[in-house]
Amino acid sequence: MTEFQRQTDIGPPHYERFLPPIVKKNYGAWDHHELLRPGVMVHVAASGDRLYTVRVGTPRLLAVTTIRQFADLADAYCDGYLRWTSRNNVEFLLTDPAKIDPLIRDVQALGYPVGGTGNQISSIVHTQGWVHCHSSASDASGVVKSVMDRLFPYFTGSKSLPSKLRVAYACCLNMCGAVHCSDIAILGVHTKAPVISHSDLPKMCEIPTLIASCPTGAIRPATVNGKPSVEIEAGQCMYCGNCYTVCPACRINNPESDGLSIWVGGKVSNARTTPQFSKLVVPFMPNNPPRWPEVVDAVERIVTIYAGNARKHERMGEWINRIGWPRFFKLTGFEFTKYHIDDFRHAGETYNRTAQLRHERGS
Amino acid sequence: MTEFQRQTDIGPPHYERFLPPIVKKNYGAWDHHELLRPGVMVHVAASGDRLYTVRVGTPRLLAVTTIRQFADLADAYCDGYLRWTSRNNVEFLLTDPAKIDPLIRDVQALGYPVGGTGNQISSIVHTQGWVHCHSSASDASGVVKSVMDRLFPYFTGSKSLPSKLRVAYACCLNMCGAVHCSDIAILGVHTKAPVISHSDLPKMCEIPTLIASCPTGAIRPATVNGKPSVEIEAGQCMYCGNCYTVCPACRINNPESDGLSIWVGGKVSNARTTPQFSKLVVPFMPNNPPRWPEVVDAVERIVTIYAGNARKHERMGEWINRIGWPRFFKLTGFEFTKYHIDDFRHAGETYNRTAQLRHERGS
Amino acid sequence: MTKERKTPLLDELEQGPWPSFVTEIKKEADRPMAHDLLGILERSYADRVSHWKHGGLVGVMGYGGGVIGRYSDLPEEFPAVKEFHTFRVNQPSAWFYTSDALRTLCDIWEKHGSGLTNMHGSTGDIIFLGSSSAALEPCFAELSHHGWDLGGSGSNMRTPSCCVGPARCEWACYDTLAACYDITQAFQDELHRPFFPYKYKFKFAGCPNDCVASIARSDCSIIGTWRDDIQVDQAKVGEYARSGTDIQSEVCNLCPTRCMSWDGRELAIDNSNCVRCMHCINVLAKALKPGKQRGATILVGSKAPIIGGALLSSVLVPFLEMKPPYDDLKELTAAIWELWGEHGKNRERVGEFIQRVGLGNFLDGIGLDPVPEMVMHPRTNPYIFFEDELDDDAGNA
Amino acid sequence: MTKERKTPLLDELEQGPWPSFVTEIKKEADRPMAHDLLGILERSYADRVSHWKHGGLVGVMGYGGGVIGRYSDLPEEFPAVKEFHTFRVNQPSAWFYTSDALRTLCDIWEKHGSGLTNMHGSTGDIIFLGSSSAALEPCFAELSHHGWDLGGSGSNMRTPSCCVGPARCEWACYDTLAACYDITQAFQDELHRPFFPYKYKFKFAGCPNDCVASIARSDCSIIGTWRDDIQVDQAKVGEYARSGTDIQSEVCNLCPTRCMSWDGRELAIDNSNCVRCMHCINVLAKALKPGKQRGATILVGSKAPIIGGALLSSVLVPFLEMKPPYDDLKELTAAIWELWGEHGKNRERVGEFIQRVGLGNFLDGIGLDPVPEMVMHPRTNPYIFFEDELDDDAGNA
Ligand code: SRM
Ligand code: SRM
Ligand code: SRM
Ligand code: SRM
Ligand code: SF4
Ligand code: SF4
Ligand code: SF4
Ligand code: SF4
Ligand code: SF4
Ligand code: SF4
Ligand code: SF4
Ligand code: SF4
Repeated sequence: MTEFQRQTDIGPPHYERFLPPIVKKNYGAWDHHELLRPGVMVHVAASGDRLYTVRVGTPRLLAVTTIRQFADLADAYCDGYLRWTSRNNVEFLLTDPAKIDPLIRDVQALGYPVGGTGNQISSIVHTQGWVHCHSSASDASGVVKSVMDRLFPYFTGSKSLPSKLRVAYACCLNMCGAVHCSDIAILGVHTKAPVISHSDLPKMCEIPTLIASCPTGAIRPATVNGKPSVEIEAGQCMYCGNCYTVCPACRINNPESDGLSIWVGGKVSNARTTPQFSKLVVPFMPNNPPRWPEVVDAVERIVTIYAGNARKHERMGEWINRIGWPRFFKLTGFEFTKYHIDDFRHAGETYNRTAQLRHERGS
Repeated sequence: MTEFQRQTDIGPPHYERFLPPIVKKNYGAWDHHELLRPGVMVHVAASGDRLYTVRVGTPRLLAVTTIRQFADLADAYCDGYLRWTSRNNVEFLLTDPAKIDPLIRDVQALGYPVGGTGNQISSIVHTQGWVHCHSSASDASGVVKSVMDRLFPYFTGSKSLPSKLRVAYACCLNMCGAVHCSDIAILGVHTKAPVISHSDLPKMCEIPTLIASCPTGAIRPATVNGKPSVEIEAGQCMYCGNCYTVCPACRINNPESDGLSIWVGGKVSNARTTPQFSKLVVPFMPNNPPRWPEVVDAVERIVTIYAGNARKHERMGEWINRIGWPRFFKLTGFEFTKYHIDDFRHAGETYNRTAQLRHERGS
Repeated sequence: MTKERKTPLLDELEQGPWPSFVTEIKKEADRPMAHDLLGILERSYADRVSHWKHGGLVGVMGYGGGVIGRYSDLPEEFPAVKEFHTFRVNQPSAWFYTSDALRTLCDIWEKHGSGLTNMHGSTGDIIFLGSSSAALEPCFAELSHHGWDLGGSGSNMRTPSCCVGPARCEWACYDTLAACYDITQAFQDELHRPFFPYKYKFKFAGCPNDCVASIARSDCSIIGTWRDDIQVDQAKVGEYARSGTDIQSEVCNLCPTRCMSWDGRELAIDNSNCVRCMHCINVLAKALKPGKQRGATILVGSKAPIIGGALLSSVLVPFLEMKPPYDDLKELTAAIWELWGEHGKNRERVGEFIQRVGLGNFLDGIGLDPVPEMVMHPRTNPYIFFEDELDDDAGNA
Repeated sequence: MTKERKTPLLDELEQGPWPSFVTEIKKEADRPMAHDLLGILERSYADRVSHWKHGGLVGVMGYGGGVIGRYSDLPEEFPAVKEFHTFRVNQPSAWFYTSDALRTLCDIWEKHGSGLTNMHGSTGDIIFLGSSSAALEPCFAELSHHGWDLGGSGSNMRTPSCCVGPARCEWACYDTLAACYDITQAFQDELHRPFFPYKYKFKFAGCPNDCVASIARSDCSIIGTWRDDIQVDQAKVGEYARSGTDIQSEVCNLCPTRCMSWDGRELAIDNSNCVRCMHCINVLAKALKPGKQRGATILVGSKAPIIGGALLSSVLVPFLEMKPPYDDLKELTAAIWELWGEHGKNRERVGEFIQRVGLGNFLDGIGLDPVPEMVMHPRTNPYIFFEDELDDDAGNA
């Protein structure tokens, strides 16, 4: 393979190589944009130039075959230029509005939908799951596919929403994504303490690092069969899996007790309200591949009730803040349990320190 | 003294014994009230009865001589009925409006002012100070007297405010009052670690209790001159004085380094905004008896700027929230230092986690 | 009687319009205690330091609280205040008095102590400032003979207090005076004989204005509220508007949930979204009133900063009817005291205890179901201690 | 080529309108890796558990990051994915490509790996999913030959990413693509050779809409903003109003500081109280624009929950002009890395480090003055660690 000239520290290619001419010309000089229809928008430059974007949903996991198909479409309609978005959609960049419809037809023929702009639901930011990661409490791609099949009308625009609604998925508490700040977040959770392989532990792991990895101090040094190892105080473990991350001998994956939780009301933008974390709605739902029907139902329920009740421009969390969490639980029918009450470090900061409460008329 | 029949567990006298007849008659049946002028209000019952209240400021510390004078006034104008408020004012309760002016004249002649209702500044809730407490970092009554002399026009109503403004004082971090939730709070602070009397300690204090009393774990067991004692890691001490509370041998009082701090923006009521803690404005001002001019100036400055800038009904903290803390510091001219940034347990929860910021046009 | 003291620093504090505590002390200064108090206080002003020492155990027979012991560190120089203890005398509900009752108290205190008081202490008691150890018993005997008892100090229930409530306020949502009296009487043993991990305070406020600052400084805050609709007299709203109140900006725009609207003729309230903050009622006092289905919200845990930082009380029971004999509140209190009494650490307030064990576990312990009103929002961190019986319970409804 | 696999569970996921990742895998399943991936994944679906093990140290020569090692726990059954490492290939700024560039990447990856990718990983890299250990070096050589380099993994600077910014967005307050590229190039060593206590991520968003979620998931979030007044075209505001936008309820009432007013003809903005949230600009995109004095707010410390709970980035520098060569940002970064590098614990993110040492001390350490913009409000607890030189400094101005 010495035919290739190996280089290091060259960094990524310069982005200018990939910018369409219209972008180069109007760089930093865009005047405004319009959403023409779901998945299609135009950006108008001060110069009067018009750049059309067609946004296409993908499963994120893409075969090179598919990428080549996209490249071909870009050649056919966009002079070879395209981009991906921060939520794993493909954007075809056109200058000729007449090409929009043919492009959409071709894209859809390949099986990829157009949509996800404006107040449509965009692709679900997600992680590796059983496709690649060792610590996943559930699969990522499968849950995402199942949920998006159900939410499809919200992506294509045949159903509409009061505001943006961002769904995210992470397969374990490491949260490789923005799950902690999403309108709706689905999170894989372990719910039993790790099982230690005392024979592997001494050779695989450093015990002090392992002990330090536990947020709640549940791991203590112990001698097992005459060898140094650790033991886990099960009552103190909240199944975060951090010990498994640093030490493979602390296996936390468990087919019976792994599952999914649902969170709502997070956001990232600074628009109107400040960025917010997602809050717990459903602490646990069983892992039910290949279609995770309980999870899909729960997500759809939340979306439907939000769509029917929120006001224009109101993100999920903004809506809930306006009506109050008690009403949210009542409307959605999810049970409020002790698990919903924070009991970690700053828990007390979440207790309701006011007599400002909504009440319902008694009978 | 056996002439008296000693009794235990009888509890306080029943309040009904002390209620004026008009109160008994209209108990729970008041319709509305009106503030007639500073210090004078009328409560109108559904029955049409009218109860007049004249509110009188006191230093809280009262001689029996004074109390008897108040009793005499109550006899003369109120059929013998009067009450104290939750902020240590006296309220004379009248049924005959013609008696209001004569009563006020007599009260003022005794040296007690009428005012403190509505949006006037009411009496400063305060604590014992050098009059009675061992852990006080400053006097209470003297600071309060000095501040109230300056704020006097706001009590009597010759100057007016946008909303209620509650001032509170506490002489140490035990905060025997509502200092932690006041529009303006003055708080006595120690700023040097306690000095241990190793000879007294073993006989006066239990070492484990003492060690446990320290919020930051600054106290460690030590053997001094062959006897069990403790030592304080000065860098870890934040001068709360809790060790002194549990152990007299850890003397924290210090004429040079004790002083006063100023806090703003707390509130208790649930009106409009939820109850809020007071926030630090001035970390330290020297103890300067008998008039504490620096403290008085600082408090007056805050009141004046609040009075000139807040909107109607806007409490101190509500005003600051509307304009933002940066502007508050700019308007008042107090310096923002690292001491203003929380570094205790939940410190991170106070960091500004948004790009929502006010900026000023550059030049 | 005693020769005049030089108190140049304190004398400064007799200047100015606000009534002076120095003048008050001087009023009794013809007797030794107040006289020496002036002396030691002047010394503190010069030295910029307190001359009082810790109290030690002083009190009256059979009680564990009610007296705060105090000794001076200059006993030779100021012998009359060598011992200078305070009595905490349990005030009547809402601090109503007759002139006669006050005179009785003054007579007793002049006879046995310094003749100086705090009307009142921050917790609510009548504070008799400065008694010798020897005078404690006789003073208490005479007080109790006249129907007065001591309040709390130490690790016990502290003297409950309440706002003026139905006695003079149109907004009282329950009878604060009666509730305060009833709870004080029901728990006399707990008030007088310390056996808790630490102090436990009750404060009763008739409505969310919270005129006794209960949410800031009581382990149990009982704050009046209502369940049905705000009572509105539209005609009177109109009168306010005509006489200069800007209903839109002063009322609607300041409503925390913005659940009101004003079209210039009618004030509409979406009561389902009203959080009972009182603001509109405060401003439009003649036109608006709390609803008719009244009761209180029970909140727990507020306290001053030490050790873990100050706490505000947080919601435990969103709505409780506050009807005598207040069995619900008493049962709840008993359950809390039992759990905290058994598991609370020494000097751990109930609010700190809840933070340590977690509100969820606390609820389990006192047998109360969790409701979303208890929190500002559900948890944001995923560190859930699932219990073994995990399944339907935690799942989807 | 390889015989067809039975994947009944996965096949279910080829149903439905959303594009299927299973279909994607099948597209490459005529080659062994994707074929065995289908097999092992079907097994996970049946077993409800991952069949991947920890990675161990794999990588390319001279780099400490850029490759995530992965081994299966069923090497005999699925030999082609026994080793299944991923490459993190550093994406171009804002994920712009030409078709040719994509084809080059596809060719390389088809030759050396599974032919499966993630476009893109959550941090922003192009992810090449599934390589054997032997293929790592040749694949990297070919990539770098064509001008592509690896991104970050391990305890180093991670691959920076940015929003589309000035390339296609009218709201970009600085050049996100240029800044992202410049920082990436300037810190190649820090990107490729782990020497930090833990990972350090940069994300560049052109305005407070934050389309790369920088405030939620980057140790250093650079969010565009402006200092002067919002640019308003009143005529166009009028057009919005006429064509159905309710300016009062959709714009004014949703402004966080309510600093706008609309009288039906003119939209007035109190810019001194505008917090640059973007909402009004978002809604009235043709009429309103950010001001002209543009730059960015620098925030630090966001991260996922483990260990101390998730963090959002918090303000470090309220306003910084973002002009090449970005010296201010680089100096700030160097100061942070130095302090954190020396005092940070192993696996302690900078946000956690700041929480541990305190923001005040952190500022001292990096030589930045405290400003009130850094906090939501000043401290509420009185636990101040006064330093010895206490006097004028901490006092009154
Ligand atoms: C293409 C993309 C940037 C990129 O570099 O890839 C982008 C592009 C635009 N965003 Fe965004 N945003 C993009 C991710 C985001 C994200 C990040 C995310 O979702 O993970 C956010 C933060 C979301 C959050 O708060 O949780 C985001 C929050 C916004 C907002 C604020 C929405 C709000 O009210 O909270 C706006 C303003 C608006 O839409 O009115 C906005 C507006 C826009 C505009 C209109 C900006 C413009 O004038 O061009 C662009 C078209 C938006 C559209 O889809 O209708 N963009 N935008 C990203 C498309 C993702 C996708 O494929 O769906
Ligand atoms: C007499 C007293 C109750 C008692 O049992 O002693 C009382 C009595 C009344 N309060 Fe109060 N409040 C009293 C202490 C308080 C306190 C506690 C405190 O200051 O420590 C608060 C909480 C303060 C805080 O939030 O920090 C308090 C917050 C209110 C409010 C809410 C104010 C707000 O907008 O935040 C109102 C409503 C109003 O004034 O519009 C109110 C209203 C009232 C009304 C108008 C109620 C009524 O209809 O009778 C009474 C006359 C008020 C006045 O002074 O103008 N009262 N009020 C207390 C008088 C104290 C004093 O001598 O100054
Ligand atoms: C007399 C009084 C202040 C006053 O001038 O009014 C007072 C005085 C003392 N308080 Fe207090 N507290 C008084 C109301 C309060 C309040 C306010 C309240 O009850 O509404 C608080 C804040 C609320 C709370 O309970 O948290 C309060 C929080 C404390 C604390 C801190 C408790 C905590 O959990 O953080 C201490 C420290 C302690 O208990 O060791 C304390 C301790 C003390 C001691 C006993 C000092 C000691 O450690 O020996 C003080 C005796 C002073 C003296 O020599 O007279 N005092 N103390 C108040 C009681 C009068 C009464 O019975 O009516
Ligand atoms: C590939 C990727 C997920 C994806 O499907 O896109 C990923 C995958 C892994 N992440 Fe991540 N993280 C990825 C983006 C993130 C993000 C999002 C981001 O960067 O914007 C986060 C949250 C933000 C943050 O940094 O906090 C994230 C937070 C973590 C954490 C928790 C870090 C923490 O401080 O809490 C870990 C645990 C660790 O570092 O040990 C982790 C660890 C891991 C490991 C290396 C698991 C491990 O411990 O070995 C995963 C390897 C999976 C695999 O087998 O492929 N990953 N990880 C993302 C990187 C792709 C790329 O380079 O573009
Ligand atoms: S979220 Fe957890 S399981 Fe999923 S890719 Fe990241 S580290 Fe792996
Ligand atoms: S899973 Fe988390 S909480 Fe449990 S032992 Fe491991 S590190 Fe500790
Ligand atoms: S605040 Fe401190 S010094 Fe003042 S009375 Fe209370 S315990 Fe004593
Ligand atoms: S003053 Fe407070 S912080 Fe300092 S040693 Fe004593 S208890 Fe600890
Ligand atoms: S708390 Fe409410 S009921 Fe009690 S006095 Fe204040 S306003 Fe009246
Ligand atoms: S009581 Fe408060 S929340 Fe309810 S309508 Fe009035 S102002 Fe709004
Ligand atoms: S963050 Fe702002 S500048 Fe960047 S794409 Fe989003 S809206 Fe445009
Ligand atoms: S940018 Fe936000 S804060 Fe500023 S005026 Fe517009 S809506 Fe208000």
